[in-house]
Amino acid sequence: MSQPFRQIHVRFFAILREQAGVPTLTVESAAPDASALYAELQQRHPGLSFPAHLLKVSINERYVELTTPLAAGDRVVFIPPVAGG
Amino acid sequence: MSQPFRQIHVRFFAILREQAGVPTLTVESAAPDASALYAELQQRHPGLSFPAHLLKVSINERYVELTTPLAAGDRVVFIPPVAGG
Amino acid sequence: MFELTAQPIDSAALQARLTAPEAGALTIFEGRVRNHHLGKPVTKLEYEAFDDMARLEGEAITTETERIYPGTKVLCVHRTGSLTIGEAAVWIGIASAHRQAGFAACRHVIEEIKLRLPVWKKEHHPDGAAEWVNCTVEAATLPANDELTARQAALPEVGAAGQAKLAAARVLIIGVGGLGCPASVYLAGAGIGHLTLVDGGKIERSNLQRQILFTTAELGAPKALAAAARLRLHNPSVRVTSHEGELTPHNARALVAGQSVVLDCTDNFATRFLLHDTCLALGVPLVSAAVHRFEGTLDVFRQGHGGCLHCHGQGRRAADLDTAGNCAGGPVFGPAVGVLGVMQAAEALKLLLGRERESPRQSRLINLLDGSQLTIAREARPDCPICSRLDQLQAAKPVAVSDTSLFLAATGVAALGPTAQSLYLTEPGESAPAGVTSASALDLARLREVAAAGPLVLTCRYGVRSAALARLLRAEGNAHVFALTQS
Amino acid sequence: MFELTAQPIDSAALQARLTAPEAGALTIFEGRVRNHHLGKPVTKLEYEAFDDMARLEGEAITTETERIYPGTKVLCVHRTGSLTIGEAAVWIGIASAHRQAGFAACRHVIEEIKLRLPVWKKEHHPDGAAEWVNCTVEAATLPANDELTARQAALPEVGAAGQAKLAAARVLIIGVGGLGCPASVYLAGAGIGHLTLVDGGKIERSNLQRQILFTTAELGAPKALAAAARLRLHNPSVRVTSHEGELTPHNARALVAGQSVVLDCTDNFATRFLLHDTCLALGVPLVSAAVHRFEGTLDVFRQGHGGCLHCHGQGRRAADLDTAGNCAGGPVFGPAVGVLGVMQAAEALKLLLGRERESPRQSRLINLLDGSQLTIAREARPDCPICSRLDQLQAAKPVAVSDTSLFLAATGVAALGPTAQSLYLTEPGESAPAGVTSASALDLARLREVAAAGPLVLTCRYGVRSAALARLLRAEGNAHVFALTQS
Repeated sequence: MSQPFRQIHVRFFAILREQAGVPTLTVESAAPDASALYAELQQRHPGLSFPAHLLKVSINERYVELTTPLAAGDRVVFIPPVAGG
Repeated sequence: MSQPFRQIHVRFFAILREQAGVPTLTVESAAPDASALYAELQQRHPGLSFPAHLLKVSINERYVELTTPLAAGDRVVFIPPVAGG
Repeated sequence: MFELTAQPIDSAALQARLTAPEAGALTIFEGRVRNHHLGKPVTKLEYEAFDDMARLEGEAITTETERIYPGTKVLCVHRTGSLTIGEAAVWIGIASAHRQAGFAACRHVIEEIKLRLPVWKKEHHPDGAAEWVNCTVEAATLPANDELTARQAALPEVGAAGQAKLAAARVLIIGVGGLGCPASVYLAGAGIGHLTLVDGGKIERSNLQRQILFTTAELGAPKALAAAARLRLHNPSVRVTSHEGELTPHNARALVAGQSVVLDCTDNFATRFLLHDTCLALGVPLVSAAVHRFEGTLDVFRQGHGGCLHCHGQGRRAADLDTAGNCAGGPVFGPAVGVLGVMQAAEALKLLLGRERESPRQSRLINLLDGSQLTIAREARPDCPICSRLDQLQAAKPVAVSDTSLFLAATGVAALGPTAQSLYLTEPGESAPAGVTSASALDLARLREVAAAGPLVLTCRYGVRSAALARLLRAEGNAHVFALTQS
Repeated sequence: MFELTAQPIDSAALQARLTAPEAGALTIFEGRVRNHHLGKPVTKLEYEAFDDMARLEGEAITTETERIYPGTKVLCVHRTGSLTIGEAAVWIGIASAHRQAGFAACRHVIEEIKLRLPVWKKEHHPDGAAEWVNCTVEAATLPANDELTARQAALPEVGAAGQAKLAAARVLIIGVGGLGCPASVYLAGAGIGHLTLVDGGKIERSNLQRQILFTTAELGAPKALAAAARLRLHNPSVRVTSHEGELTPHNARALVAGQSVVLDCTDNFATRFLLHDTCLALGVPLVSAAVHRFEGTLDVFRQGHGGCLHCHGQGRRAADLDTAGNCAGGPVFGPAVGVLGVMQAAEALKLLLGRERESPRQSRLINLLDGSQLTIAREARPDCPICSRLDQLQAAKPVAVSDTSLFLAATGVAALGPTAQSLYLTEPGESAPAGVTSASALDLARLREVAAAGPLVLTCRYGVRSAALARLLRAEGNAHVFALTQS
């Protein structure tokens, strides 16, 4: 069940941006879901050490599961623990 | 156990003032406690119809029981249900 | 309404926007930058937001709050950028007719903001060091073995392994009323990973007698939503999903699939039958309770473990039962639903911990008036038209009807047929509910006559007399006399 | 700080006075004049204050609030005179390090103001009529048959007469923990007239597993106070008094006297014995529960109705029991305290409704792990040193000691004496609690030896083995072997 490669837009905030060294990037990825995508990104950006199990994820500005399937053109944001207020 | 007559200063607020027709009065009373005093006052001021069981009472600016004994010179206030705020 | 701003927050201007002649209460919360955090001095804070999503999520929070607390008007502003000590980072204002809803709504907004708003803060210390709060400072202090559940995890029957099972579990609760309120709060306290609450109702004043998650501040709010908010405040590490609507043949399979345990906290037979059959088909354990006045029944149904709901008292149709024996809207003793609801939580926890042993094979009848508990074996009938033919049930397609009795008929239940009669038995001086055909429990001659004429269903106030008379009439050769029970 | 003013309230100026670099939260409540009240249009309000006393009382409220919520700074201003629609009548501001204390303190101030501040308001209507609010308007609308309790009052066993009995009742609850939380919320829902909560503890995170009245927002708050606030919100027509402190020999009689029913929701024997003896002496019915892990006991003690706490297992001393069998701080299954607490509410309601029948003569043992309930007759012993000599108990003066066992000794309990031995029975693989002398339950030879040597008290994890072995050893002629139970 290998996925075709498609463009995914990734954005980082806060500690993730500092660890990745970039605020945004567009990747060609066959990752089926956000969880797999984060693992891929950690390969490319070894500084990205924030533990995956503490992350939430949004796709197209909605909180979703880490296992929600990705589609071409999705805007994905990995969300470290928030601190509003 | 009859009490001597002594001066008691009485003050009314809100609906009690309107029913009694006066804001303050000083009475010579042998009433042993505030409960008996209120009954006496109802004799003198028939307009004072507010039911005793809904009242609280303060003596010398402290909330007390209706059965707290009265002493000469006490400042007694009958307090209808309050509505601060 | 929610706003994100890079400008200093002007409290007076915001307050002026909330002025309304019908509002008797204005409740305001301001979160300010303070000069210390977790014991360290702080010189300034930088707030970074995921703008687009923060606006969407903030608006979702304020809109949801106005729905949970009817009559409130909510305004919330969150600051971004660099803030010095004493500056406001977040401002929440609630205009409401009464103070109760104002306080509750204000607290709801700030708790949800803290949990959901994609905003991060970077803390600067006097030595020039800086760190992302919540990413490092507070994440590091997130309790792995949460103190909240420590007294439960200390039970040898639970332990760290059991606690991990609970944290990984998903529990579905159908109905957040007299049973669902106590059941869900004890499950939240136990540290269940994910609770899903399903209820289409709104909070009424007459609910407060026994629905302990709610207060006068939430009157009119959707039950599922208000309950979820309270449970999150009770144990923030539990994920709570609310579904504002009823269980229907359309959504039943989707809701039940993937759950570790399901709780039946409903008050009508149509939903009860639908839920039972769906759980049976999908192999998800079901903890079912029902209460009539001072009495309740408790059952754990599991595929292959003891009898199912249809093994005994066969041929019952939800529509008939709901006419004759449904207690929705009727008199009820608060502690009776309370005890049964807490017991449902206990049974769910036992199932998740692998500690249920014999409970699936028994019905428990609990009477809060005389303090008795009766345990009745619930063996599987080898010829049960439902659980002995699971393949049929599993193959059944969800049907587009709201009457579950049709759903059941479609899956193979032998209905009693149109000639069946239903009688409510009364004792001297007792009257039957309106619209129900009744007979004196003492008039055995008439009962024998009716039973001889065809299928007969008996019911009564506590279900004891009807069961006894049905047994008697069957023993006399009337094979088709049944007594209704509530589970 | 509290102020009374005839000038318009300037919110911005007041907020500025609360600015502090260490305060991370500012919580504000403003009560404003609205254009309607109880369905009638309002044109203006006149506030009249008993100035001297209002200042004293207001200052008392703000000072008390700062004591209850350490680290809060409280400012409250109340307006007097004639106010138009939209004007602020009361302003409360709380500066605090954390939001939880801010919300709790703010709500506490406004509730106390409403209850205690000698201020009256006169409402003016468009037709020129005016009336004193609370003196006439609200006093007259106090619901006689409140919709909140309608589903309970509809029970034939309750009815309007029963509901009136509940509204006239006073219930004292000692301990607002795992038992007191569910017990009190079902009593509030049932419409008890006056609840008094006694607890000297503060809310800890590990309480939330089972103490369902509290949330993470109240961590650190005094339990009695936080529970009272929640119950008032749940049913505002119930009067709730909180007593932040423990039951002691000094205050026991004053607290128990005049109560209709008392609930023992404590977690230690010293308090349990003191409460039992005080209730017995004063003739007030006591509903007592105790929980150990998955199991609990439920007892209703009434002067002259069945056995008292001392009729069986005589000579037990609270100090010994608290060493050997006290479960305070130990592992506990949340639903176990939940079920027992709700059952206490049920028994209290039955007592108040005259429906208790046989329950006073029985102990109920409820096991949430195996789902069993055991009922044990609790007959009065004619030679009981306590309940057969009530005159002594009634004549006993409260003593100035904190150790209840001394109090009990002073009122005539025959203590076992200094030679008594205490043994905790263990099964293979099980270890005894630290500091307790233990013996293997299987080592009958050793147990016989110890029993022969003098008085012996046995205890064990669930109390079953110790009871069985005590019976056995007594049957063998060792008259002074006793088993400890928790009630």
